Amino acid sequence: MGLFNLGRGSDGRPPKYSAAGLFAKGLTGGEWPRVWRDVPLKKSYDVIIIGGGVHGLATAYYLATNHGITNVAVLDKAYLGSGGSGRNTAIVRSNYLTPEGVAFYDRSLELYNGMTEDLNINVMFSERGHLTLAHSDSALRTMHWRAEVNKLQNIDSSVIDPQQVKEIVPSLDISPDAHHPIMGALYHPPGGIIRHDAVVWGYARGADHRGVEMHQKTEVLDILCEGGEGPDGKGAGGKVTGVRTNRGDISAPVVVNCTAGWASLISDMAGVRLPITTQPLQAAVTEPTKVFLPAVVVSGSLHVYVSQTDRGELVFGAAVDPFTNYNVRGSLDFTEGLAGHILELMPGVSRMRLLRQWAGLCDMTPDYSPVMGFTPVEGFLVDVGWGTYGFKAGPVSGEQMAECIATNQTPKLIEAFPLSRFATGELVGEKGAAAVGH
Amino acid sequence: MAQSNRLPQQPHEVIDRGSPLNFTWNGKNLTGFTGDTIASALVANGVEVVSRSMKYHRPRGYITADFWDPNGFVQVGPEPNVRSGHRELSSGIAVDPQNVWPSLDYDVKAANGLVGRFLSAGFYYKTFMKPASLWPAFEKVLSTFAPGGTVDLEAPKDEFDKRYAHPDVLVAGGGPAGMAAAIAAAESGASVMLVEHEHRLGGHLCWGSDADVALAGELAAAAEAAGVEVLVNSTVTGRYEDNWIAVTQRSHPLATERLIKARAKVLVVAAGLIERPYVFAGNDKPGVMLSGAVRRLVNLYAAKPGERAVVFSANADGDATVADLERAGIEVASVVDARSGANLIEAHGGSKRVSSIEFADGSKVDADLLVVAAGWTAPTSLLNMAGDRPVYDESSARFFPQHAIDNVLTTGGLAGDGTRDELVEHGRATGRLAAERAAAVRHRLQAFTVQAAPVDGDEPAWADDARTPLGRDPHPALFQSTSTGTKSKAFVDFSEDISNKDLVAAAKEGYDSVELLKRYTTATMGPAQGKLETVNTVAVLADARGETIEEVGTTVWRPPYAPISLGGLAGRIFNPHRVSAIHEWHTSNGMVPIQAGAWERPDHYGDPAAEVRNTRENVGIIDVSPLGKLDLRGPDVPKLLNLLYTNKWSKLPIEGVRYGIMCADDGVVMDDGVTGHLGENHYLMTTTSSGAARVWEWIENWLQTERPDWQVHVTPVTTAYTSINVAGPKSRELMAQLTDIDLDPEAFPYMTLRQGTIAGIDDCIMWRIGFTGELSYELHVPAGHGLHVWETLMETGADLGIKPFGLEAQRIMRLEKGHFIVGQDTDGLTLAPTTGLEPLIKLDKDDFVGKAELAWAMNDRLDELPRLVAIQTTDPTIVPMEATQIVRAGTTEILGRITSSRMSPTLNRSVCLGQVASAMAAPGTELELVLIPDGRRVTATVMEHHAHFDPEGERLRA
Amino acid sequence: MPEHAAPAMVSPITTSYPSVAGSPLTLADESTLTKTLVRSDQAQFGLTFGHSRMEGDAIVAATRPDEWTILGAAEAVAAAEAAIDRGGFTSVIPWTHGRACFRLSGADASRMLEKVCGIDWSDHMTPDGAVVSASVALTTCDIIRNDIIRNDIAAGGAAGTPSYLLVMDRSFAQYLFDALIDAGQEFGIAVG
Amino acid sequence: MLLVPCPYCGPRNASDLRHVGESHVRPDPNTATPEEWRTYLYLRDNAADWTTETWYGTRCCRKYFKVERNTATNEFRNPPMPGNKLGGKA
Repeated sequence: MGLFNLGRGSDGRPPKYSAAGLFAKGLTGGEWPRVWRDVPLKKSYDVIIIGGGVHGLATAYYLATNHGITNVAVLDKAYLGSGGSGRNTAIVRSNYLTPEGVAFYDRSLELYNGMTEDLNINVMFSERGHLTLAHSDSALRTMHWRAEVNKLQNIDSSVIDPQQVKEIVPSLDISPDAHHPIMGALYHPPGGIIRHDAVVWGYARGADHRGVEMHQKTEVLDILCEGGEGPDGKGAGGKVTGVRTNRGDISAPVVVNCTAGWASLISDMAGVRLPITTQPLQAAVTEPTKVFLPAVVVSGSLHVYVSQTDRGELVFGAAVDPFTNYNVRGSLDFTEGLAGHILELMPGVSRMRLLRQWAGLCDMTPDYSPVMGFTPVEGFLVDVGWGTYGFKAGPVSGEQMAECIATNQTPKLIEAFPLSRFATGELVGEKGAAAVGH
Repeated sequence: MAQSNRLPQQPHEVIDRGSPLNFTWNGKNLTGFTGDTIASALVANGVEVVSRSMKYHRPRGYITADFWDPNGFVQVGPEPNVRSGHRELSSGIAVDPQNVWPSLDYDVKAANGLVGRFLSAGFYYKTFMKPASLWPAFEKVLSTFAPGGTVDLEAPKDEFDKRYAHPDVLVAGGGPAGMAAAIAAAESGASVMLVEHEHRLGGHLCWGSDADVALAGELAAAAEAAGVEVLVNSTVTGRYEDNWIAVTQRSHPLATERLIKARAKVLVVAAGLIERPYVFAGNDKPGVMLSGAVRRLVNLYAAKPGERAVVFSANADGDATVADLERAGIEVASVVDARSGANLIEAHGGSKRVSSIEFADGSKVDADLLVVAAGWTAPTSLLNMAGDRPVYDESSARFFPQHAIDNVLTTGGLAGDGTRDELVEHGRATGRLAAERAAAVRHRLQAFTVQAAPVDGDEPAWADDARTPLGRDPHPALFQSTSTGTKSKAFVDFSEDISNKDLVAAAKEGYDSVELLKRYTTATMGPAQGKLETVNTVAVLADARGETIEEVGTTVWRPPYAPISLGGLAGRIFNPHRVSAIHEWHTSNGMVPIQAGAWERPDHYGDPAAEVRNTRENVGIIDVSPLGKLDLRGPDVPKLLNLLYTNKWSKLPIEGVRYGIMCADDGVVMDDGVTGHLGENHYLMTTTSSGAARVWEWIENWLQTERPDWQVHVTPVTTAYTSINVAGPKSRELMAQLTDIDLDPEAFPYMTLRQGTIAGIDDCIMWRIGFTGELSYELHVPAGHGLHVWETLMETGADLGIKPFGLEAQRIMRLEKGHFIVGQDTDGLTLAPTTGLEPLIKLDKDDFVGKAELAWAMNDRLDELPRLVAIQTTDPTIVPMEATQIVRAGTTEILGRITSSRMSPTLNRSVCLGQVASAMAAPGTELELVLIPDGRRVTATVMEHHAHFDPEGERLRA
Repeated sequence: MPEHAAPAMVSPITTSYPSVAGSPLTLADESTLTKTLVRSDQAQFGLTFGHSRMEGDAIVAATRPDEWTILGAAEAVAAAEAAIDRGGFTSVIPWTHGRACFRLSGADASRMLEKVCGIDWSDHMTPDGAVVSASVALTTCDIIRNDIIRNDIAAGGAAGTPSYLLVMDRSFAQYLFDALIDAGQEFGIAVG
Repeated sequence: MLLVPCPYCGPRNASDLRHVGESHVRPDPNTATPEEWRTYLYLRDNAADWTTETWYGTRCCRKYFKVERNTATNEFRNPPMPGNKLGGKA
């Protein structure tokens, strides 16, 4: 039994969150029930999802809500949201370069928009606008390219001039003699930031209400297969039978790899090789000040992006580290480069202080696009290779993976992202003009 | 009355009463002394409330009165979030409270205090949800609660600086142990950097007994004498891989902040201990202070923290505080000894100040000052960053390091407890050990480093740690009092306004691991980053879960140890900047510059169209020095060219020039350019300007890793030569006046080169190529003479109507000729054959980079790939902006895009290059374009040749 | 064809800074020195990578594992070239115009370098004669420690004064010169 | 800042070098199957363990060299760091 399995009604459904509820609890000093239950691990499930981040939890949530598949366990080796979901800079947008990318992320944005009501938890989606600055003719050309592809799919996205940039973000230095002059920007009003932990907890709570089990501190040590060409029946031609964890073996006909950072290692357990290298993406946050930065600002060529939370902290991110590794300690070089670039864009913030830095692991693929769906091992599915944009894609990935599992067919929205494309050489076009765009 | 709370002279005060300083607080004029911190000056002036808390806007006074004080954040002029407990007072500064509205004394948002019971931790996740449309409004309101000061975006940037350092031993912390370690290490021959967070060496000795203060002085002097580099008011903010140490120096004469990046052979962590607040009802009321705060204020600054004190003591520091108060003439109403089981229940009082203290035995004592000495937190950040996970020790009620780390040693309070002498002795032993180990590392580094002085003797053995460990004094485990039934909150995190009840409630909701609890409640996320809050948070969670602190475990301390300003991190910003030998001339002749990578070069000189016309009619010259140039020497150069380019090179004769296209092994176009055969085993390769560095590394990679047996020397000569393109029908006439090289078309045909003297300069290279489509000579002259040749060309060409032209004119002319630019007309997926250069791809070569993919593509799926084609709009006056999308007529289905477009001054119509689906690539195909920005749709046609102008190339062959 | 007189080569350093006699730290532009690059699979000048010495009046530095740079007056360099072993696979490349060259001299020279370069400039790690390639203010330089042996105030002080030759791509020279002057203010740097 | 044990220069800050990537073998383009070729192009072991990889001395020796690095701890071996004592990673 868990520590505090309190406050549930006979239907097992806890009360909804609401201001009224808060008020009542405030008066009575009553307690809220557990956000998700703490139940014993079973011996078998219909679906096992490896990775308790936004992707894994969303997949579980939509399996339960859209397809009625509830005998599902989400396993995480640490705590829910301990990976990329809790380490990203919580930026969401849909202004990608390729039609397939745009359609995909636009659906994600749509789900984020309705999330607070769907999940009955305030995920604090702040649709504040997203600016990608251009410091050169060629960058500006790429911005136009993105804007035009976006417009053709009714995405609110356009290129604006330096003066318009200044009107939206007064703290930016638009003087033409700057080292990296701002020559314009791709403006995407629907982009914004969101409380990433709330998204994790919301999906976990929603999935829990429908019977899905969340198991933290449950590490997958091996994936059990049979019939495959590789050792222990792993690899192409085989099928998955379950997983081995630090808490024992669990059987399941379907195992989904929703991890980031360890994606290629987990897939290796099933004998499936992935076109992935793992590199840390660093982030940092300053001390809070009164709010002055109204939009999300990205500079691709300077490899920096920044937004200001409602608490007044500036949140920064950059490009992935220049070499593969699994180390999530921040580096000093990152904060130095970051500060230098930020001060070139906003000289006024030199007196703000960096409070904390951290890193998350990103699984980079050759074409800056994910790997989703079926693998050569029957019953083993992947939702991996999310590079630096996994959080943005969480909801739609969950929805599509759930459909993929439930219908045993690849949904249209993710047709562009199969593992097989790396064997046929038909890479996704995001590689076409791969600038960092967060 | 000025400085109403300034005590009479204290024996070891650090203020200079002879040098008063004026400053303003909240608009009022006040006076302090040199040596005061802002905090001590405010306290000396009777200021009790310095800030309002974040959520409930409760009035707050000093609790630690040092760098970490959660209540001591103030605005100083343009600078937000100044730590008033640390920042020294300076003359004329304007100090203001933060997070108050409309005023410190009357704060409207304090109303939150009344509804506080409804603002449980994480409340905002549970409300403001309906209607969703209103969230933006809620958000605006919430954001006005943002704590912290105001950024003055207009204020001029301060001076910041950086330096590297390579000390043998770097000591973090200048208390007794740290100083002793630094001295011993230096005396053992190590180069030592000693970094002290406070304004003076000594640590807790500074506000201690006569003997303490005396020892601090002796050690400081000894450190000086031993040649230790001492940095005060500086903080070791991070320990990164391979002992890469970040030190923030706030005491540099020329820089507000300076970041020192030190590669220390051994790091000694002597950070001391941080006094831990005690969690009990009303523990945030002004007048509740930790013993360290009181001792600093009284002993260092002679500032009176209150009139009538109650001291809650669990250790010697608490006891010493009693003595200090009595000496200073402050009434001590009661001393409560936690060691004998006594306990606090609640600090009562009005909103502005504590008035009475209630104890577990039910007794109550009136007081306006409650001194709390409840124990210590070990600031193990630097050890965490080095990979250690400190462990909790029940009997001492604090964490201690767990693992020994080879090059990170610990001493002082972090390592254990002891008398002054024991601490100093442990410090000395640590310093000696550090020096020994540093010597071994230094020996190895020197032996491994190619340019280092030869190192003699064997490497010193790695010294074992034979230090006598410090003891661990028992200490009562005081984390939270049993404040049951009390009305006022017991705060765990002051800066985040988180009470123990908030934490318990969150844990019961399932946020019951330290990390989840932190994220859900934001406890420990504030400016002190958990230095005051973490252990108490863990303790409250442990209680709630019925587990021990050890079982719950602590969280990872992340860098930096203390916040660093963005300016300090940026330091002096370097932006390498490249110019050609002719740069000065361009600037003084009306250049409109363009930044191309690191290069600054002329985009044009006023009228690019005129520059085009003049070049097509007379003669023009352009400075193309940024063009990448690689000198290739050796017998195997032809093999190399055959490998890197898709076409064949074996038969290129001496004085021949050939164009080539380079792919990566995935068949994607990487770079292009012409290469000339200068002489036996000697070639000059040109690359795109932006690709120069990449291609050089690329070639070295193939030579060093894949073809190590080939004999080729590659030398980057991009700026060894000034490159000038002389183009136009009159270029031959012009060159004839500058060189005796035979320019007759028969003698010097298209796509050949000559070497000789130009304008009196020897060793010039001259080749006939035509990126612009005109008869043109590309000159490569020794850079030191580039300006001379350019100026001679301009003089000599005057009567031929010579004019310089810039990048823009060149871009127009190359587009008129249909030459593509790698990276603009091609992208990260463009396979070589789709650029219209299929004839240049020789699949019958044994091997070349990209061959496999290109062979498969050309055999199987060429018709699935987009093609690069020349495009002309039906309406010649329309210039579709680059990136204009090409769609299936009447739909939004994207079939391609315009990659280059210009109005052609030569043809008086717009000309384009674009990528289109192969199905649309046939000459004559009509395309539909969606114009930028208005989305208007117009038609265009795919042309037969890439060249819009002179497709047969008669002009350039002239 | 009219005769064109060949002028002397021009240095990339065109801005002028006041020259202060006897300042503790000096930066001198020596870009017009003659330079020759030797690439070879043979041992040359008896110098291994990372080391340098005087060959007559020319400085010979092993700037890469298979690369040597000769610097000095034209005659001195010509003389030194005579000592090149042209056996094996050896290329001798004119390098005068491709590279700019500064001399940084003075007691504080190493502390100055600490501000712009991450190499350990202590005497035991970078002794006189040491050669190292590294990033200086984000520009790649070959740095040759070449202490002043003659007593020469103009060049920055007395015999034994630490002195470094910075050799870099010509196109970066003006930027780097300005950056060094700026970073050297705290040591009272002046143009030598 | 990682200290990379360059076999030519000695230990150097990682910022003076470029990480080229996990070492792998280029198949013969004339005999390789598409699958073999694309394995060479795209697939890497990406182990969280000791890995043999290539670095390039961009700002020092301009040599490509192989080292073994543990991608989980960022320790180097072969060539050894001047004493793994320098690392002190855990």
